[in-house]
Amino acid sequence: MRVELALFGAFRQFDPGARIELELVNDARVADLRLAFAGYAAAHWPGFSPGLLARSAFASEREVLRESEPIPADRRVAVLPPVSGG
Amino acid sequence: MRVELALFGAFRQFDPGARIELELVNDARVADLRLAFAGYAAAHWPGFSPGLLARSAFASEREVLRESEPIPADRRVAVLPPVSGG
Amino acid sequence: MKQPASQVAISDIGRARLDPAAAIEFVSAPGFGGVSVFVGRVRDHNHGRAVTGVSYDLFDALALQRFAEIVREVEAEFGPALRLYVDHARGRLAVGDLAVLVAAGTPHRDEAFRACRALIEAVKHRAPIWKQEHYADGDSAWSEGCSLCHPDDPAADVDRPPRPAHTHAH
Amino acid sequence: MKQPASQVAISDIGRARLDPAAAIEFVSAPGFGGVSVFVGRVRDHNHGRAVTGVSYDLFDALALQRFAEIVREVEAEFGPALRLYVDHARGRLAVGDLAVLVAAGTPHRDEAFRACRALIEAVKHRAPIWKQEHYADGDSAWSEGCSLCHPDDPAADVDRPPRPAHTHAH
Repeated sequence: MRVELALFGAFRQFDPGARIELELVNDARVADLRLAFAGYAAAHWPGFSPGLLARSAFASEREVLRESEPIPADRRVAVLPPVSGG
Repeated sequence: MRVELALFGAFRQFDPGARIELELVNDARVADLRLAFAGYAAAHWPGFSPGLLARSAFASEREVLRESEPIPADRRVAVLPPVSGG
Repeated sequence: MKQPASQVAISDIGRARLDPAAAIEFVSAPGFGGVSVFVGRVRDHNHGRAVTGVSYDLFDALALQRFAEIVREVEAEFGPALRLYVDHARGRLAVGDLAVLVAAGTPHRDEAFRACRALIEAVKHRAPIWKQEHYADGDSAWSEGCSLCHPDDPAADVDRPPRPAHTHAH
Repeated sequence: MKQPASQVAISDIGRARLDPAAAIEFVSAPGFGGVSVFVGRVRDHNHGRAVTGVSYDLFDALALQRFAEIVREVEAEFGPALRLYVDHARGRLAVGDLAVLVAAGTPHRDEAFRACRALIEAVKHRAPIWKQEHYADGDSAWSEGCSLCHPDDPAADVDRPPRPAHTHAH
């Protein structure tokens, strides 16, 4: 399945549209998305830091997802680096 | 000496001008003023509560006075019931 | 700093209103990221009685002295990167009117919150200000409060207040 | 209550400014004597570097969800006599601009301060908001912050953050 991944914060600098698409197996979980994203970033983004991804969460529009959860039905996920509001 | 005593808070209700004068001995201290005021209030103010005076402080325009302090040189003192600002 | 780092005032309710926006502006500075503000308003009830208004009486000269003292103490604890603002209303206020306004600006928020809290606690407990509540039934009463007597002063009765000190909500 | 007891918002800096007076008005009620407000502003420096502005990025839908969650938690702790307000700016802010505004109104001041503090801590640590600082030398950098990963989630590296969690001043 094709997952649309929205990029926020420090991830924005790697992609002008702040949005990438990744192909995953049909029963993929969040942990699979994390691996696929790490591979994509390593292949496409010079200067990408795996440390940032390790501290980043994946979320739907409603909640932060656990690694073991399936990809949401609408296949739209956001990757959220550590937050710094306020 | 003649001391002018300004009344605040709950003491205001006993005197329309919120100001009384008391005659004290020339080397009077704050403790003497307290006694004289207690006598004045008992004599003139029906419904006056000695308990309120016991919790009240005497002060100049610059500071709260201790019982052992002399009356300030300008002979103007204020009696301050417990405070309730804010 | 180019301008005074604190401002203290008494506002006669007949002539001026307490202004939170002015307080925030005053305590702000380019290096300050946090502003904490406290606003005290007249409530419509107290101890189960319907309140229609409150009259505040102040011993102005001493109150301004005390505000300045309190500001110096808070500056000593949280400064020097700190701006403070204190304003208290005088006169007869209606329900909802602003009775007191304090603010603290600092580089970071923890100091702002703590300095603001220290300000309002000191103003409430140590400034010569008295509150007379007016009730819906036409009655009125001066609130009980905190004695200003020096705690170690033997002639005053501050060791035996009618209720435990500072456990009353005021 | 007749109207909602809380309001959460994201304000696009190009269209609207955060408004402390509106926050104070919103959290006020006739039975409430205390309002605590916190304003976060853009500072002119951070970690020793001169800052000319900050861009805030938000994941809007989730941020509003989180604000609402946070409000419910604070209501559960300090309510039901409580009104809350949260507003965060989005876009490029200049030094001195208001980045975040939270307020809590309650009958008494202790709950107001504590609820306001709980609000801002949660918004800073748990809402999907990112800050990019722009420096006087033309450089810019995204701030390091708090991981949103579930702390018990094995795949994420939250047990080994690059610095001790929450000891950094942000």
